[in-house]
Amino acid sequence: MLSYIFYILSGLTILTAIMMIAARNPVHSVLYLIITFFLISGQYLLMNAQFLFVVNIIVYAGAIMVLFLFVLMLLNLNKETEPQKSMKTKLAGVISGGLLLVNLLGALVKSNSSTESLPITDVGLVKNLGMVLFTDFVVPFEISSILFLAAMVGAVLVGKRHKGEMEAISE
Amino acid sequence: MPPIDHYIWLSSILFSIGVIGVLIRRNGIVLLMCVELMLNAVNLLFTAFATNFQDSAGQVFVFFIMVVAAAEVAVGLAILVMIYRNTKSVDISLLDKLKQ
Amino acid sequence: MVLIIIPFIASLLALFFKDKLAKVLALTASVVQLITNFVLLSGFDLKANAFQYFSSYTWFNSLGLNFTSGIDGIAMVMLLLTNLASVLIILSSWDNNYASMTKFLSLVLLMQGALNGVFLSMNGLMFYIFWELALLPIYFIVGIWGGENRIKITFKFFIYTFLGSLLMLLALIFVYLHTPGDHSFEWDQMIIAQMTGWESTLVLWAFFIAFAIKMPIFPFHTWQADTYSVAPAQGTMLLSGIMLKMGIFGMIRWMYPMAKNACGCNYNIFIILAVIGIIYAAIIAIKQNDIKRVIAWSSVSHVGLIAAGIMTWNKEGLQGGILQSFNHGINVIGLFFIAEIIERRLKTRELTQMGGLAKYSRGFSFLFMVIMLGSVAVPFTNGFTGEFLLLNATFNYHVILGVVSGLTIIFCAVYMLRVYQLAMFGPEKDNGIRIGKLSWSEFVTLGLIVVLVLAIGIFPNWILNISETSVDGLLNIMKGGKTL
Amino acid sequence: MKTLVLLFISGIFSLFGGIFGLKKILPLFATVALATALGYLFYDSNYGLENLQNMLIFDNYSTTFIAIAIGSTLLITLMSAKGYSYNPESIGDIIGLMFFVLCGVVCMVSFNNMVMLFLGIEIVSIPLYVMVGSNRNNLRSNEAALKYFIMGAFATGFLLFGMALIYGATRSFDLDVIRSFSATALQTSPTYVSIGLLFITVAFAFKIAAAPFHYWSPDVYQGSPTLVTAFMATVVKTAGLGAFLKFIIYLSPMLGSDWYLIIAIMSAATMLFANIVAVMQDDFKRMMAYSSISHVGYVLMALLTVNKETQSIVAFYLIAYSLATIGIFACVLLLNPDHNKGNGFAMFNGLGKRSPIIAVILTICLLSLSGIPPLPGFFAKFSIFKQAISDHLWLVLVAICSSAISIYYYFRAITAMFFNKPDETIIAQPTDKNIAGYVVISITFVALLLIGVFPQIIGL
Amino acid sequence: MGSYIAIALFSPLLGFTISGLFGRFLPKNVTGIIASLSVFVSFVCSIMLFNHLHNGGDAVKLETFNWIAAGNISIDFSFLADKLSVWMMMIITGVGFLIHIYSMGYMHHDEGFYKFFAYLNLFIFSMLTLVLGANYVIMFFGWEGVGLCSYLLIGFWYANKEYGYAARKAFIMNRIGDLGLLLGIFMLFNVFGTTDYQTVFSSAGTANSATIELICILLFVGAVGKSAQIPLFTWLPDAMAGPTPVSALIHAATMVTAGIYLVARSSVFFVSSELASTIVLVVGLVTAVVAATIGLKQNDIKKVLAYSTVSQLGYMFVALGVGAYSTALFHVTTHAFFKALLFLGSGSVIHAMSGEQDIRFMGGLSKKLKITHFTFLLGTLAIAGVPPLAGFFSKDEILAKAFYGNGILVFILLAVTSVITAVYMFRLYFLTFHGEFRGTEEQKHHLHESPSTMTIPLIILAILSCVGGGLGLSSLFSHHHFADTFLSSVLTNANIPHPSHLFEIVVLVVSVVLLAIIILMTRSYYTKKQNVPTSADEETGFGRILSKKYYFDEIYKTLIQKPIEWLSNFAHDFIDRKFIDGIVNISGRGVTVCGNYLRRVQTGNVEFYLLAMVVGVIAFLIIYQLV
Repeated sequence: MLSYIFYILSGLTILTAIMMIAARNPVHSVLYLIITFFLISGQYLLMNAQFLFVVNIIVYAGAIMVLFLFVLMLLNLNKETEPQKSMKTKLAGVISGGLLLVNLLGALVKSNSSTESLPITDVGLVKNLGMVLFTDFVVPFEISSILFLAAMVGAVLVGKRHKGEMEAISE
Repeated sequence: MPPIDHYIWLSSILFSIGVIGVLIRRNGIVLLMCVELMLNAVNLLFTAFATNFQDSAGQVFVFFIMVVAAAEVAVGLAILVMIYRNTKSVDISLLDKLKQ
Repeated sequence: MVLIIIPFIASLLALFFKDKLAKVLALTASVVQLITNFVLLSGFDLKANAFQYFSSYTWFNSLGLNFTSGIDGIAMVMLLLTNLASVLIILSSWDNNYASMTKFLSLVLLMQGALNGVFLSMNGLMFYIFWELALLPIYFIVGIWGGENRIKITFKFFIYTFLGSLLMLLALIFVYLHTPGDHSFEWDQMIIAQMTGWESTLVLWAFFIAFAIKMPIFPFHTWQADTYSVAPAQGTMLLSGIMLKMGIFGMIRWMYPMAKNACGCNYNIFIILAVIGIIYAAIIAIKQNDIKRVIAWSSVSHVGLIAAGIMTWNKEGLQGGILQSFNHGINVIGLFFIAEIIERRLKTRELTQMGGLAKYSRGFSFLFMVIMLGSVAVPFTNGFTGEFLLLNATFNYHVILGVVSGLTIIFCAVYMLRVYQLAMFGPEKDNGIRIGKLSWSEFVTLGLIVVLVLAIGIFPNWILNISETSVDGLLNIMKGGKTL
Repeated sequence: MKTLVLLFISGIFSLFGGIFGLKKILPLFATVALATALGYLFYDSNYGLENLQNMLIFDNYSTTFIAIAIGSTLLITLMSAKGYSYNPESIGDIIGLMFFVLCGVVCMVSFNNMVMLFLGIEIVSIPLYVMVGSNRNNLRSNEAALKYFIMGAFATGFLLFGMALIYGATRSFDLDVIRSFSATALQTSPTYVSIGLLFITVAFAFKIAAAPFHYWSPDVYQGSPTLVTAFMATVVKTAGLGAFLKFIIYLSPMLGSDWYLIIAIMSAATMLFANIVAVMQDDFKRMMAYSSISHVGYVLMALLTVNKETQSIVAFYLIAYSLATIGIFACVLLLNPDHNKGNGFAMFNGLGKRSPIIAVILTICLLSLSGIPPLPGFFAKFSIFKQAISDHLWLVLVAICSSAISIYYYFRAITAMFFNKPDETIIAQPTDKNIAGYVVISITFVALLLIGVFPQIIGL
Repeated sequence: MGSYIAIALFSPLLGFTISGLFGRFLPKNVTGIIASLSVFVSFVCSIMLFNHLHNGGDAVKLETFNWIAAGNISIDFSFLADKLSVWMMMIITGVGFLIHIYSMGYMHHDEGFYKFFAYLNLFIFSMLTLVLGANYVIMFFGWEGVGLCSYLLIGFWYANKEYGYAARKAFIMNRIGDLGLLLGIFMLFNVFGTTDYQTVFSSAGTANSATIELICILLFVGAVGKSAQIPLFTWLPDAMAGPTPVSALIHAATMVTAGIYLVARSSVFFVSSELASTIVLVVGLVTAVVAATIGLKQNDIKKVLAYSTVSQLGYMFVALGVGAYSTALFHVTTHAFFKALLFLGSGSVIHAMSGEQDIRFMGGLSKKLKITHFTFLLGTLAIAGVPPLAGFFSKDEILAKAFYGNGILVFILLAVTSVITAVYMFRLYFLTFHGEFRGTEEQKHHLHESPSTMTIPLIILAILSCVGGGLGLSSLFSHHHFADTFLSSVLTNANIPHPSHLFEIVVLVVSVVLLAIIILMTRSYYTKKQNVPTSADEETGFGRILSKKYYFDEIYKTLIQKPIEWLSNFAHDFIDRKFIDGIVNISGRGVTVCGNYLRRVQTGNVEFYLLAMVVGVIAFLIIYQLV
């Protein structure tokens, strides 16, 4: 039963992912990606990774994607006619990606894979994850604060307007 | 529940789609989105392994990936905005001033 | 040790002086150096088959790099040449007024130090370091004070020789890895490295190419004529007088003992290349119009003979090669200085622009004549002594090779006499420029060279005795290897 | 750990300093802070191991690399007094970011867990994206930032995929566990591990700019402000190589011959490609980018043989390389402080006459990079050759050829300095007295000569 | 006695040093006298040595020091005065001294006076080294030394380009021969381990004959170069560019006979080498004939004499070839007398004619130059072989030896050559001294007899040419052949039967008759009928070939000189520049071209970078799966 849900979800995920990269309008891409993320969240739920399910929806589908959408709108890029790459480049891209996939799958399938289905566990519950995060992984957790601080400062540094720029734009 | 292999397949496919997206799109923002898709594929894989091993560490890692992704997106979008302000475009194909 | 340090210090000091003082300082330093060398020679036991004045200091242990120095007879001859030639070269620059003369002299002294280091080294890595170090000053000397087209030519020269050096480095490391026990770069350890014939052959070729480029042996010579002709006179003298001997020395000291297990058949190839070079360069020299180019090609030819001689692996050849290295150094410095003297006055090196120079400078024409004859290897001059031994060795090695390389004495006469004739003889040119009197530095330099040319021509044993015991020792080492 | 904290606090202080108008003294402060950190590091290292929950392990190894990174940063900061003229407002932010990068470096070279590796890489990368683009008005800087960012993010994807696969095979992120797991893991799921390793290698290769993942590097080096270029070329390379080497040392039981083959190919390709392309560059900074790529190729050679000496060889190489590179960039900065004159080779024309001190020091640095004895660059290269020659003769031959090629472009600058006449139109003249800059180049000069003549003083 | 050798050697060397270094500060006469005296001292020494040997003394050896020692090679700088050396010494110093005296007059107006004497002294020194050297290497010292002096003296008037070329040609052709000699010496080292005459000759029997043949041939190559035999003879006529005393001393009396000396010195080897001896014979014969015929059509007074020299040297080689070594040396001696005389005479003529050398513009000089005329006539008669002058005896002896030693053909050819010699000599004589004066008026006024410094040597040499035959009177006249007896102990002559008296008489009569006819014919042709030879370009038929010297120079030019020059240019411009350097440059350029190509890979386009990255990953994946 759960397997069927998995396959349906998988099919939809792949489909929306493809739609995402194929859509001409960036806004459509964003929307497809949001759907993809929701579907992936479904996968998390399926694996009983509740914490991740929630975080994924909040952080990714919610915060990050909204940010994307916001920037797109801000920059007025929601046009239908985004300049497209030439067919040749696209083909090269698709072929490369396809080859990557084939190679990857080829390599991974060779392994003596188990056909056992995934166990149902409750490691993904918030309580369990919290335990691990604040005991074993407290060092990286703390250190990621540096990352955030740096990202914040960086975003401000790059993003804020300043005098010279104003002049450049007014010209 | 499907076996772990299928999860690997799924995330490989998603990863590859992300890669293809990076390769065929010109819009910087969309490119960033494709990278996010790749990261999500990885997240999925981690979660699947974590579930398979009944080990929370994998899921914690996913958490960190999300953290990093958020930070990255913040910086990335800031850079894109900066570029846009200077060139009125986020088309990466136009960025070829640095070459010899 | 002292031999290396004096020029380095002097080189540094020279930077802080004004031109005139720097000249005095440089000359003093080089003379002191020469005297030191003679002092060493006087304390040198000619009969002992050992490295004397041996000293060893740890330098960079983990790499096997030690500051190990020692002098045997062969090195002693080379050191004498280096220090003698340095005096001559610095003296010859007395009348030059290059821009930033101090730097120039400083580089020359630096070069002298490095060259001494090359000849003193008993550690493979140290040898390589000094070898490379010697390359730098000359690069700058040629590049900064050189003539037309210098940039391209120095580039080529540098890259060419550098590639050769890297091959040598490779060979040194390779030998190092085969030294017994805890690997070592010390010479005495390296010569007993255990290698199969095939490995030895590899090492041999790597060394050969490195040294062949330096000397240069056909067909690795193409950097040479250009570099010689574009370099300032003192640069050319350094290059041809001393630097080239590094290759010869390298062959004798490093290449042979290290690669003694290599098949002797390789030497046939080397000798054939050397002999081709003799004739090839000589033929080319016949039609050159630039006086420095003629000398450059003659140098290729002569060095080919030296190489052929020392690669025959008999005592006559080795002794002849060492002797002739010394002689060639002296002669070629003289010749290039003569070219420089002519150029100073005539502002040209084209033979077609010269003529009738003999008329106004008898002293000069006499000195030129003797040095030229030394190069042509007329008996009573030093050139003959070396060529006699070398040709004999080559002839004994293989009759045809001997005959072919013997042609050099004909060709050499052809092109050297052509130079002399076109420059000194014939009607005067109408340009009103005369050689006139030589300045004292020019006269002393050439005079010293002429004295040496004649002295060694008559008493070659003086030098042969220095290196004899060491050559015997070397031949003994070689006997340990496969038959050649 | 204390170093990490010290760096982090210094970073935050810099941020506040920037806000509260202490911009003038910030470089000085940074210098002092770094010096303290460095001093403390040496002082602290005597106390031996420090293990943070198996996440970070500070030992001799990490101390060495952290010291190199902090030392390099110290020199870069020292010369930076005039270096931020392109964006004087954000000086606090930039210096703060630099400290954060150093934090990342600390994580990278002392990681004992893949989470830390990942976080370290990201902490290094994300501020760098910003630093590269910190010259906001300069389109080149912008472009460099975007390129670096996109490719960096892309590479992160591969890194994570690789980590996921490793995790899938070994069930752990802890390197000790992974290592002990290797034997059985290799039997059950060999391809997970090898593909995973491959992907992580690719990510590392991207970070250290090894062919064929080096493409970003020339563009980014060229476009970045000179200070940042110097920073990337030294500190970030040190971090990347340090982490990579640690990774290899830890996982060497898992690494099959195929993996080494790939590294060898990568090394050869890097050396050849970088050196050959560098020959044709007209922009000096771009050339330096290729030069630094080529040096990565040499270091990769050292990584092929993991034994007790590898660490010191790589460290020595990095010291030699960093010193020379910083010296060169310091000279460039002295010559062209405003970034407005272009960085063509023409700026060196006749430098030997105009400013002999800079010319001589620059020459020494270039000579060291090209591996001319007796400068540290030679000993560094030499020890790598010595190590690699017995197993990978062909690679050493390639290295030798590429070394010879490298002479061409290093000496092009030397030639321009000493042999060419000054070009009247594009004279780059050290305009004002930048004492700090001269101090830096003097330090590099003295250090290079000292290490060259007495290589043992480094004590590796 | 060794000190005599030292003095004999040292004295000209001292003379050279004095006149070379201080000559320009000394008055000309002083320089000349010092130089001449130094040779005279040597001459006295050689007389002492001669006396010593003649009285049955042993060969004198002077050991000085070890010149070079390396491995198997050890060469002493030592000298040996045996009978052969002393014989040569006498000629060298004797004739040399006379020529020094003569030069004082001849060169009096030349600004390079002191230099000239320095060179002459150096030459004497080298020549003495050559003949006195106790081993082949020391001989080689002298051998090259005389070549060098010859070069210096031919190019003495260096301002003239042609003279310079002539000098160079001489040196280089000599060097070709020297190479042969040098190789021969190496062979000797190889076989005997030494080149000391005494050791080598005493162990000559131990070597195998093929080796000896080869050594002989190589030595002979050296002799060919020095003694101007075919094919290396063309330098000698050109060498007439030097001042006339030089031609007399070097290119007639002494240096060119070094080749004879060398072969004679190695007679031990040559006697046992059939092939080598035959080669010597043939080369000598051909040279004798060819040079004589060329002499018929030359118009330059010195060139005629030069070809005559070549021809006479050919004669000597014939003698050597048949194994009559002492006969050859006998001819060397007489030839030295009369050829020196002729050259000096011609010098006197040239002196009088203010440098004119073309006999077409002379004539009738007998009236003004009495002494010169008379002595020259004697010389001509001597060389033509008029009995009882010196030339007759030596030539007659060669003819006889050839007849008995080698048969009729050689004899006939030699006889014909002898006739031709007489023809061109008398042609020269009559054109120069008889008939009408054909030069310019100015020259006519200027004609005068030379100073006594020049005429006295002429007279002395004339006397010697007359009585020189006494050194080797044929058996018809005397039973005591001085040269033969004196030299036979050092030369290994082949066993050739003594000529019968009948043969001698026939030769004597025939030659007298023939010579008389020749004299009359040439006299009537050139003096009575006033025929003047045309210039070379106007000649036709065989005459043209002769006056163009069988086109030897042209052949050498096309066959050797041009190809080498072409090769030189080709090697430099093509092989070196294009090919070898081309390869070097291509590998250099290859890098830049690759660089240029690869540089384009770096497009600056980030899409491409991304693609390349993925391709890299794929490539590694594939490698992974393949390995």
